[in-house]
Amino acid sequence: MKKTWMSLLALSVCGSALAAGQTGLDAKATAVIKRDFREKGIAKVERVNQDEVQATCTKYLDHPPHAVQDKLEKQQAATIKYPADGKLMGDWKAGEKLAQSGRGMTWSDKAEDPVGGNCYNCHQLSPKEIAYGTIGPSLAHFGRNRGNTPEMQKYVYGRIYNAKAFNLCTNMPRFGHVGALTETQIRDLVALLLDPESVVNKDEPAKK
Amino acid sequence: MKTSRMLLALTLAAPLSVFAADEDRSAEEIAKYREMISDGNPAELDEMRGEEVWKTPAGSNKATLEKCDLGKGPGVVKGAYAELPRYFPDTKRVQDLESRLLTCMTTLQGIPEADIVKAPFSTEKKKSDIEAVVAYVAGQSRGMKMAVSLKHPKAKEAYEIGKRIFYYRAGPYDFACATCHSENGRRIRLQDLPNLTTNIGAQRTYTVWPAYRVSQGLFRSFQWRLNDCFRQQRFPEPVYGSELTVALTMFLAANANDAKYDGPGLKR
Amino acid sequence: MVNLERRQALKTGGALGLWGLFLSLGLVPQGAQAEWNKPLFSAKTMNEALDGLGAILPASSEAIALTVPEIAENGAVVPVSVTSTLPDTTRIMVFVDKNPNVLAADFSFPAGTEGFVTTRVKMGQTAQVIVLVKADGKLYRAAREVKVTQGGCGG
Amino acid sequence: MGSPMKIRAAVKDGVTEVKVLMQHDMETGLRKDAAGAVIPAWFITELTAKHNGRVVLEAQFGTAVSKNPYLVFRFKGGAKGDKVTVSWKDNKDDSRSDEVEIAEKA
Repeated sequence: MKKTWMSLLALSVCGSALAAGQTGLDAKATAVIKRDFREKGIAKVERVNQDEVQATCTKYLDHPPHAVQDKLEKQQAATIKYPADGKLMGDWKAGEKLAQSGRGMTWSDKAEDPVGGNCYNCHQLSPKEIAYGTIGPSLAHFGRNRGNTPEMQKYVYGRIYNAKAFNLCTNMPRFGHVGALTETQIRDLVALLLDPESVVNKDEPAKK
Repeated sequence: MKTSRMLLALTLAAPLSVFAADEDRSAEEIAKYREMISDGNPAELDEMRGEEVWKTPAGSNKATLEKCDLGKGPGVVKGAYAELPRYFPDTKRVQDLESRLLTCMTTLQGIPEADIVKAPFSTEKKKSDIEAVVAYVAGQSRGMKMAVSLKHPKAKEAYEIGKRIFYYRAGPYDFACATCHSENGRRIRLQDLPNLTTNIGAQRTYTVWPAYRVSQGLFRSFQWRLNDCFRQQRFPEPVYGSELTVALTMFLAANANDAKYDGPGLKR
Repeated sequence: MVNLERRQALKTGGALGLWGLFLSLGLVPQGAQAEWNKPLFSAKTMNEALDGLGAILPASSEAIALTVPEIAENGAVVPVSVTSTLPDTTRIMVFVDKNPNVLAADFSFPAGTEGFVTTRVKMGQTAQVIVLVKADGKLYRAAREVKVTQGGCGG
Repeated sequence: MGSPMKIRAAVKDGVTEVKVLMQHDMETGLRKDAAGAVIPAWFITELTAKHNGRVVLEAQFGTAVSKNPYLVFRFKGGAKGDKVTVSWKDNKDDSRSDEVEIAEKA
């Protein structure tokens, strides 16, 4: 499943022959990206510089070779900082509030504004919420279906902290790794998914 | 690591079907809502205003835009939008509608480019003239077939660069345009996300932009659309009319070829 | 052609102040509708509005077709369409029960105009759209709930 | 003076349908600007539509009518070429009037 630019171009919807060399175009595109963005608010131009994960996923169109993937996933896993006191579940109500908020880190947000979890943008969580995205899998009844063992808590905490440790080119951001969410906030989100009292684990979906 | 992979598999195998009916129902109702508001698009008011701006002398040259060449000859507005972006020999650049309007406003009217670029988009307080002209020009291609040419090597190059920009992952959330727009049937909250890597996805989307945005009560140009996507990607701001924005527009516009242009549209 | 007419209208309007002109020529009909009904538009609840109308909550009528979306993607624009087949429909009032001021719009129909109107209203949250229709001197009602949803990406 | 409206009027089977798009902010008076100051209410309060000078619709709006208001109504009669005039006035005493000729509906 090694997809590269070359194969993408072959699949290209406009599929005509290459006008210039492959590396030439890559270099040009990168130069354009580095040149044509301007700092605005908290969004500095440095944000367009890629780290190794981003560069790898871009290069392989999110399907890197297994060896590369494994190596980088291990690297990412090593970045996960679990709470020192070992407490992984917080307040699911605070988590739900956080999950509803799509704010944070855009140039129209202020540095001091609270960052949201953005969860509903991509996932179904509470079966009662109509406005949820489908970029990520449904997480409704997540804890009800899986329990909330210490292992499960650790998995969920780690996954929110740095999803790239589990699936290198996942769409999901690395909320803890990049400092978007704090330890307390991630705990609250773990509770949202795993606490039996959480809205995620209550309520049947609405009947048609 | 093994355990996590297994858990991941479990996560993905969650009982989606239980909720599917609910999701369909909401989608159906939202579709009905959109249908109900599709008549009476306030973008028509911006088209009217844009025509006035087009015909009103401005800048140090006290000239109108009526001699502006959008690719089909000076002053020809009809059908121009359906063929943009395109390569322009006079500027030796590929230009979309907005970067081309910048050229016309600076050369014909003598308006300094910096004056336009610093506030190209409408705000609640002040409506943008260039966005109104966009509404007018785009409206003059309504019903026409999208026919963006990639024959010129520079046009083809712009397309290829645009494609690379589309897949470029960066920023604090590791997003690319492709994160949201390269799979079928996805939504962000309740908003459908078109798959812009397919002809049908690009066609459905590109042909209804520029558009009146209901949530903002303002008409929005395609450059604005890209600008706001980058904002939500947590990127810095793309320069108005830059090669970056034109290349990305070229990628999307050419992917929309052969579809009937149906804008300006009405969006959430 | 439309444009030409529009420009003409624009000129006339600018020179004379059209509303003033209409008033002075007696073109704006006098009576209940001639002046903006401030008390009714200030009503904060349906009960206050009904008090203002000197009415109790009227019975709902099958002869009123109220079309609203079940879910509104955006509360800023909620399409509302009302068709009354009640004979001699003279007035349609559109309310949103949870808005800060419940009355959104009040339409009056002279003889010859159909008891029909389509418009768009704002809704701050999920609420009932309630229409009161006056026909042959009596009030009738129709109501439907509209769910207002959240936008993506933090709005 | 307000900005131009877009009006369409078309007759079919003896009934004229009029569609009006008005350009107006319809500010509620409840919103705050970026600096936290309340944006004052500014909205269309009254509207009158006439066919060849005869009133065919009167409306009063509150602040809950959407920005750039849209209105559709129908009256009996009206012939191709007849004039339909729509006029509005807002709470700041601004006003606007536009006119179209009735077209034949396909």
